[in-house]
Amino acid sequence: MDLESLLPTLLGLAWLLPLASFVIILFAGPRLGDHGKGAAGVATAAIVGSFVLSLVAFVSWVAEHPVRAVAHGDHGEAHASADPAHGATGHAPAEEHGHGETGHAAAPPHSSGDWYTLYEGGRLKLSIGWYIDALTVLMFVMITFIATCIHVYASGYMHDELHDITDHEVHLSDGGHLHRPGRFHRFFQALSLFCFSMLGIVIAGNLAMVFIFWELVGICSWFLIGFYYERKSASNAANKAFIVNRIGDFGMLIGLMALWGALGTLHFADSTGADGHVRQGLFSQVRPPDTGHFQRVPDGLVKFSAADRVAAVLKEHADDPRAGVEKVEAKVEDWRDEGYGRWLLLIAGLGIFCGCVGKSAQFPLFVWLPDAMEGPTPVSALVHSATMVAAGVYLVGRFYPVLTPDALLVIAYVGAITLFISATIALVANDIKRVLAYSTVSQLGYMMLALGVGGWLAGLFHLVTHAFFKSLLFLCSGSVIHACHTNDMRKMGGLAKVMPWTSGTMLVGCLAIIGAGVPFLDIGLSGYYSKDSILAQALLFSRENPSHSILFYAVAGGAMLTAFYMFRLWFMTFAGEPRDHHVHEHAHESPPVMVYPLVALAILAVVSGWTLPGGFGIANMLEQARPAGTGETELGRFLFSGLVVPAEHESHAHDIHVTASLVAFATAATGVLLAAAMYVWRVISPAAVAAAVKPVYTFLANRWYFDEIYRFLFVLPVLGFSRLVSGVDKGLIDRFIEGLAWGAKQVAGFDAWIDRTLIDGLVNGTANATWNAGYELKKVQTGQLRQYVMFIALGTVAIFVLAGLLFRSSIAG
Amino acid sequence: MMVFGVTCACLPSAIPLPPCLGIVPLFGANPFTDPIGLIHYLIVGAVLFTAGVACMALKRNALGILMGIELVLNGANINFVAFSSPYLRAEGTPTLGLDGQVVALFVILLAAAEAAVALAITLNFYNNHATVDVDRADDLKG
Amino acid sequence: MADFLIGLGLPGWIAWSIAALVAAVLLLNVIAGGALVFIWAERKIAARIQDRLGPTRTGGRFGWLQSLADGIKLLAKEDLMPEGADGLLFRLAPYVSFCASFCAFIALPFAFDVVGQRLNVGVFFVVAVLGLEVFGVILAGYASASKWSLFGAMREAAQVVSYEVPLGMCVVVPVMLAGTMDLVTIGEKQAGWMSNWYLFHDPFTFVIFWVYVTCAVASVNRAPFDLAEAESELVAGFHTEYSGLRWSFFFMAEYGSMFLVSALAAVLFLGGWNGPVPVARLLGFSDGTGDTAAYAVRLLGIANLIGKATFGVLLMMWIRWTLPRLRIDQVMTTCLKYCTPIAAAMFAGVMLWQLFLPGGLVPGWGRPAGEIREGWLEGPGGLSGGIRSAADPAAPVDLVKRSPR
Amino acid sequence: MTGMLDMDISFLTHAVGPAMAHLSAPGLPLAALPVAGINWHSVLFLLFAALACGFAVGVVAADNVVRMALYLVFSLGATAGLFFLAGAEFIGAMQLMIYVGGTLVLLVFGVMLTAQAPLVSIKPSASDRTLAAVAGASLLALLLTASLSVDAWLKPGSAVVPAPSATPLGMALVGVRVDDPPSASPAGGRTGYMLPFEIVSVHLLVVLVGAAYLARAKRRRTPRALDAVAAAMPVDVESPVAVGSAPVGRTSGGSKSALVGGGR
Repeated sequence: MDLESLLPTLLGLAWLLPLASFVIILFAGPRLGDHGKGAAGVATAAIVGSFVLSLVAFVSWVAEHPVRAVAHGDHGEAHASADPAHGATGHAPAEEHGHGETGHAAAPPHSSGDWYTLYEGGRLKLSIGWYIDALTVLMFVMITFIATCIHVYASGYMHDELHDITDHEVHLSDGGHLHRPGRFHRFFQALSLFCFSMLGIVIAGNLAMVFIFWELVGICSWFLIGFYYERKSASNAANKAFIVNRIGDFGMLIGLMALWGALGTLHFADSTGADGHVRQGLFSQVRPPDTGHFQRVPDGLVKFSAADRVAAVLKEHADDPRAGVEKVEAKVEDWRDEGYGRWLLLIAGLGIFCGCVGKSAQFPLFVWLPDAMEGPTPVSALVHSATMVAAGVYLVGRFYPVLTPDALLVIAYVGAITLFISATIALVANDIKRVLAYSTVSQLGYMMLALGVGGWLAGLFHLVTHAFFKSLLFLCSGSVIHACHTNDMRKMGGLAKVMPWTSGTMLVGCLAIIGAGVPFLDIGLSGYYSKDSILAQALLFSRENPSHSILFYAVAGGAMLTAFYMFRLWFMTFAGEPRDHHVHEHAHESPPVMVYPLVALAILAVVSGWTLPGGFGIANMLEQARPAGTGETELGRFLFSGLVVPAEHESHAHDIHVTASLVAFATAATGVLLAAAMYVWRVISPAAVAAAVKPVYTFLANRWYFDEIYRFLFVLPVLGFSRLVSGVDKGLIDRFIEGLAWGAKQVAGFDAWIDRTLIDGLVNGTANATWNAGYELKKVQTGQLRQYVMFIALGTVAIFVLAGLLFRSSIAG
Repeated sequence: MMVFGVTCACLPSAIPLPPCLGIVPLFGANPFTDPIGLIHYLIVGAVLFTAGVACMALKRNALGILMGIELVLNGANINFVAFSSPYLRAEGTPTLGLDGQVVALFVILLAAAEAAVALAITLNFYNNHATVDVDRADDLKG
Repeated sequence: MADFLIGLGLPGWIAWSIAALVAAVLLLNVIAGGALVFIWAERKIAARIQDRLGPTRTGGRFGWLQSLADGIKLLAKEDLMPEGADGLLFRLAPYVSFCASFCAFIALPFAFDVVGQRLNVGVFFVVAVLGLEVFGVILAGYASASKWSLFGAMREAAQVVSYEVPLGMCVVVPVMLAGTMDLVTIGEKQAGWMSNWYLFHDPFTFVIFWVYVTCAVASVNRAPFDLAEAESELVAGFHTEYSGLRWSFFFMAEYGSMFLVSALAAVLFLGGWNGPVPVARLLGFSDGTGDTAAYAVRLLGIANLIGKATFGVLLMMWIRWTLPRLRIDQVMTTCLKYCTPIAAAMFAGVMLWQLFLPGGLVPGWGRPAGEIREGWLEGPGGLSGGIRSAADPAAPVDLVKRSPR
Repeated sequence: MTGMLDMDISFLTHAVGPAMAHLSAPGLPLAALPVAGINWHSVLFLLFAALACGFAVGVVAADNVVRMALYLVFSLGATAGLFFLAGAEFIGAMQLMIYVGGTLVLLVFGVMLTAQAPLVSIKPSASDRTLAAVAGASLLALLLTASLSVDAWLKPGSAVVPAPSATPLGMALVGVRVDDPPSASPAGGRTGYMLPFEIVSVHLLVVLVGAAYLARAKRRRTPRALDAVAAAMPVDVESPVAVGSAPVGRTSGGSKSALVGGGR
């Protein structure tokens, strides 16, 4: 059993371990140790286990597919670095150079298959399966490592929850604070579930499975944000996050349905059924290997949108359906040229991107992330910096081959907008976690922009590095908060002396995020390398498409802003005089269990960007996973006809590379100096600047009024409409029904009256009449025998007299 | 007039005689010599019957009523016998023949039976109520 | 009698009425004379039975005028009426009683055709009239306003009424034998030798004769059955309050009915006016021929009848002074439990006898009793054809066919 | 007042007339009698009719129960006479024997037993009298007008009195209609009376048993009932005729006669 076939099992196990821990904590949570203390142990053990498994998988993958330097520098041609990969069930990519430029013809080495088939009907197949390539392995290692650090950190951070807590932020109606028992085990229960679902997204073999875990992740973020659900703000934030994500998922569903309906499959890779029938995955349908992975509208989409033509043809051949089908197949090529199916492909791409917008907090749907800071800090660190928000970028990266150039441009612009907005808001934010949240949003904007401008490697590389230093920053802020018991930076200051480890690691984080490095020697922290590649790709793109050069300037400006607010944060927190003495005395260095993860992450934040002399580095490993056919320059032929999506390797050209790093260095330096001037040397007083650009300051302070806008655009109309509807309901329908009821009552009343007077009257009347008559007649019976005789006599006389009178004639005769 | 004289005499003067009985001429001058016809018997029968009914209607004594019944029955018997005897009719007119007499016979027999039972009842009534005053026996009134 | 008078030129209806009067007076004397003789006889027999002499001084050797003396005494006595008595009824009672017994003599044949009125329903008439005597008794008892007399009357009435039933049954037997209720016919049927008397017709009739005697004694309130006058308890019974002439009427009524009952027995069972030996027939007289012979035969018949009747009366007197008095329940028992059943049985016996032995035990010994039947039985057409067609109902229906002598 | 006596005489005349004629010739038609002479049949009829009606009215008029009983006896006796005059001799005898001799005796018994002092004569009120009179008069009027209105009945009778015989009646009772043989009458003769005769006999038996049972001697439940009644009797009772010493226990106003029961 060679290592290759072990991959799915290894990663499968790594994926399921957190689920096991979740189930254990769910059922035996409170009983694990006193007050559930053991839950942390179980969860940490599980995540460490899956981290080890991921490392084993990583080593086996590297052994299988040695990572060699990719033409990092100038030479333009790509050389097939991947020797023929044969996945356990993968198919040997036929290597042939079809298409014009030397596209990277060979499909990336990957392994895919299904563990369990939920449903198989006709072409449709729903199954739990995997799609493992270099990216998956790397993501597994990254996620499990960070999760481990956070589990360790959290077991220290959350010890308050071990015993009864009086929650000061919850004000009961009687004025007191909420007293509640601790919920230590529940935190780790939700955390384990989250890790399980995050790993599920990464390992998923088809979009349906991705969607399932997509939702699961949403639920876990809801649990974790709403951990202190008694606090009004926490529960609102949780709901807000979940709802906004759901809005994004709405778009994603549309995309899914488009793909599912037209192509009939959601699997990424091809799979051979039991009967040997090869079922084409999404990638091979959109970029058929036989045409050199050149992106075209797949047959399914064409036939789907040209349904009327298909019907016409079939009708013609009603008598011979088989002939009809062949005719249709023949006609597909013509229909594709006529442009059938292009819109559908675009919609599918953008649909899936909507999901990512929601999940990764891009431009319209980023409002939930800053509020998500209500959750405990470890949550913010893991979920809302490294993993969940990265899922969106990962999905765009995974789904990259299907995205058309037009879609990519849209993605780029969305990224740019997000980048700019969140950076500006971060400038004026005073809550330490809010600043970090906005920085996360802007960094995600960077990644989206990178992917949008064709920088597949740049975007994903920045994803990985950002994960490390952003989680580091969050954990540092967590320990600061833990020490100062407040989030407000204005109360902090001069904590460096009190918390050396935290301030040091935080400084490393800050340097990493601003991309500190020596331009020419090409030496710097991880941020430098990833941010630099993004800048390069953006520069190349703006050169290729001058009309879209705004994207490059956005990136540059963003970099400068990032540098400024990061160091503003650092200086306000650690440098200068302590603003609040009370906080200052109270501050103390965090316990070791919290500091060790910080150090670990700091190391990684520095190291992750480097590429070892043998070519082993994250960048090169990612290159192995580049989807087939995406290495070349693509030309937009649909909406934006003049669009050119430059191949990424061109961005490695020396001139672009150098200019990009110079620009990066300059912007970073200016940002830092500006921050120092304002907060360390106090040359410029931030208050004065704020006063000077008062309207802009308040505009930014209110977070671009996005919350108000959304409230105004969506919440109020809905509330208004619902109030209208309830009004209508109350006023109209209720009134109508009450009217009906009243009418019925009146009718019933009248009916009852009739019944009483008329019918009862009649009946009783006759009864009484009969009784009275009987009573009167009774008197005739006097009991006197003599009178009876008298009556008899008189009776006979009367009868005879009558007879005599009446029948006079007959008697006389 | 003699015949009716008799009937008039019999009726207590208190009872006003209906004037309609002006049928005297029908009977010829001397009833003594003329043969008796059916009508005479009918009249006697009627008188007896009426006396019977009057007695039943008048007497408060149970036995008086029984006597009234006897009179009524006899009135009927006279009519039966009268209609059955060939001598009271003109020659050859069809009569009841023996039937009348047989019926009269049965009436007499059954009257005996009836009287027996009636007296038994009366005696019982007397023993229970110590009186035969019929008016007192009005328990069965309405 | 009437023809004789008509012959004298009297108008028909006067003749009829005179004849009727004569007959009535004759019968009245029979009763009165009888009463006298029997009163005296009673006194003498009672004395003789009680071993004493009886009246001897009044009127001659054997005190035969004693009854005359009694009569004069009674006439002289004041007719009292008790204070609470019901005047009308009190006075009327004796006469009702006397009329009843006297009325019965109408139908009694003393000799062939010597009878007050030959009634077709003679026997029935006599029994009916006997029934009327009860009224007299009841009225007397009731009218004399005394508890004892009322009791006496009640007892006597009950006794007479109840004994009427067996009496009627006994009487029916000779009627059945004779086939008719006409006493004269019955008498005729027993003409001839003594053996022809119904008494000896068959054993049943013999037994029924004695039942008849018992009932007769009871219905006349004599001897063992004379509860009404039981001295020890009810003084003189219903006629306690009576005195004088009224009492004598009661007395005459009693003796009259005794004589009547005995005479009836004689006619029905002992051949009436036919002596034990058919002397007239033997001497060649036939009652239908000349007047004087008819008279002689009739006189013999009358003598025969009166002799038998007297014997009956004397028998009763004899019984009276020998048998003790019965209690009222014993009286009733003998009536209902003995007389009636025996009478019924004998009646059935006689009927069967007639059916099986019409000619009598020894054919030809006696004249067959059943040969005389009304005409309609043997007439043409069997049972039903005898009667002349009803077409002319006026034609007299001669229902009685003279039997060949 | 010798009603009974008259009755007897009637038989004599009745018997004398036809009987004498009978002696000479069977069934002398009365019509043949000399017209000038008194028609005894009519005379007797008038006598008996007068007696019957008179005593019938007497019964109605009398208040004293005993008197009523007596008048009834005489009235029914007269009726028996009428039957004899109408030629129904057997019926007349039966009337005398059963009706007068039996039923009325029974009735008189009833009178005797119940006619204690207070109950003897209960005078009906004047209103009752008038009411009865009215009813009687109207009934009488009705009957008379009805009977007079039929001409056939008005014709005088043929007054032929054949020697009546009870045999046809006896035969009829046994079921053989000798008087109206089937061959003669158009309607095929009249039926005999066998069945009714038997039924009546059974009926009489049943009545006998019933009456005996009804009148069985029961222990007197209310010994002193009479006193209570006596006390409570309505006032309108005529001065009570001290009829014998009623078992009321009052000192008997009874016989003062010293007549000792006759030596008989």
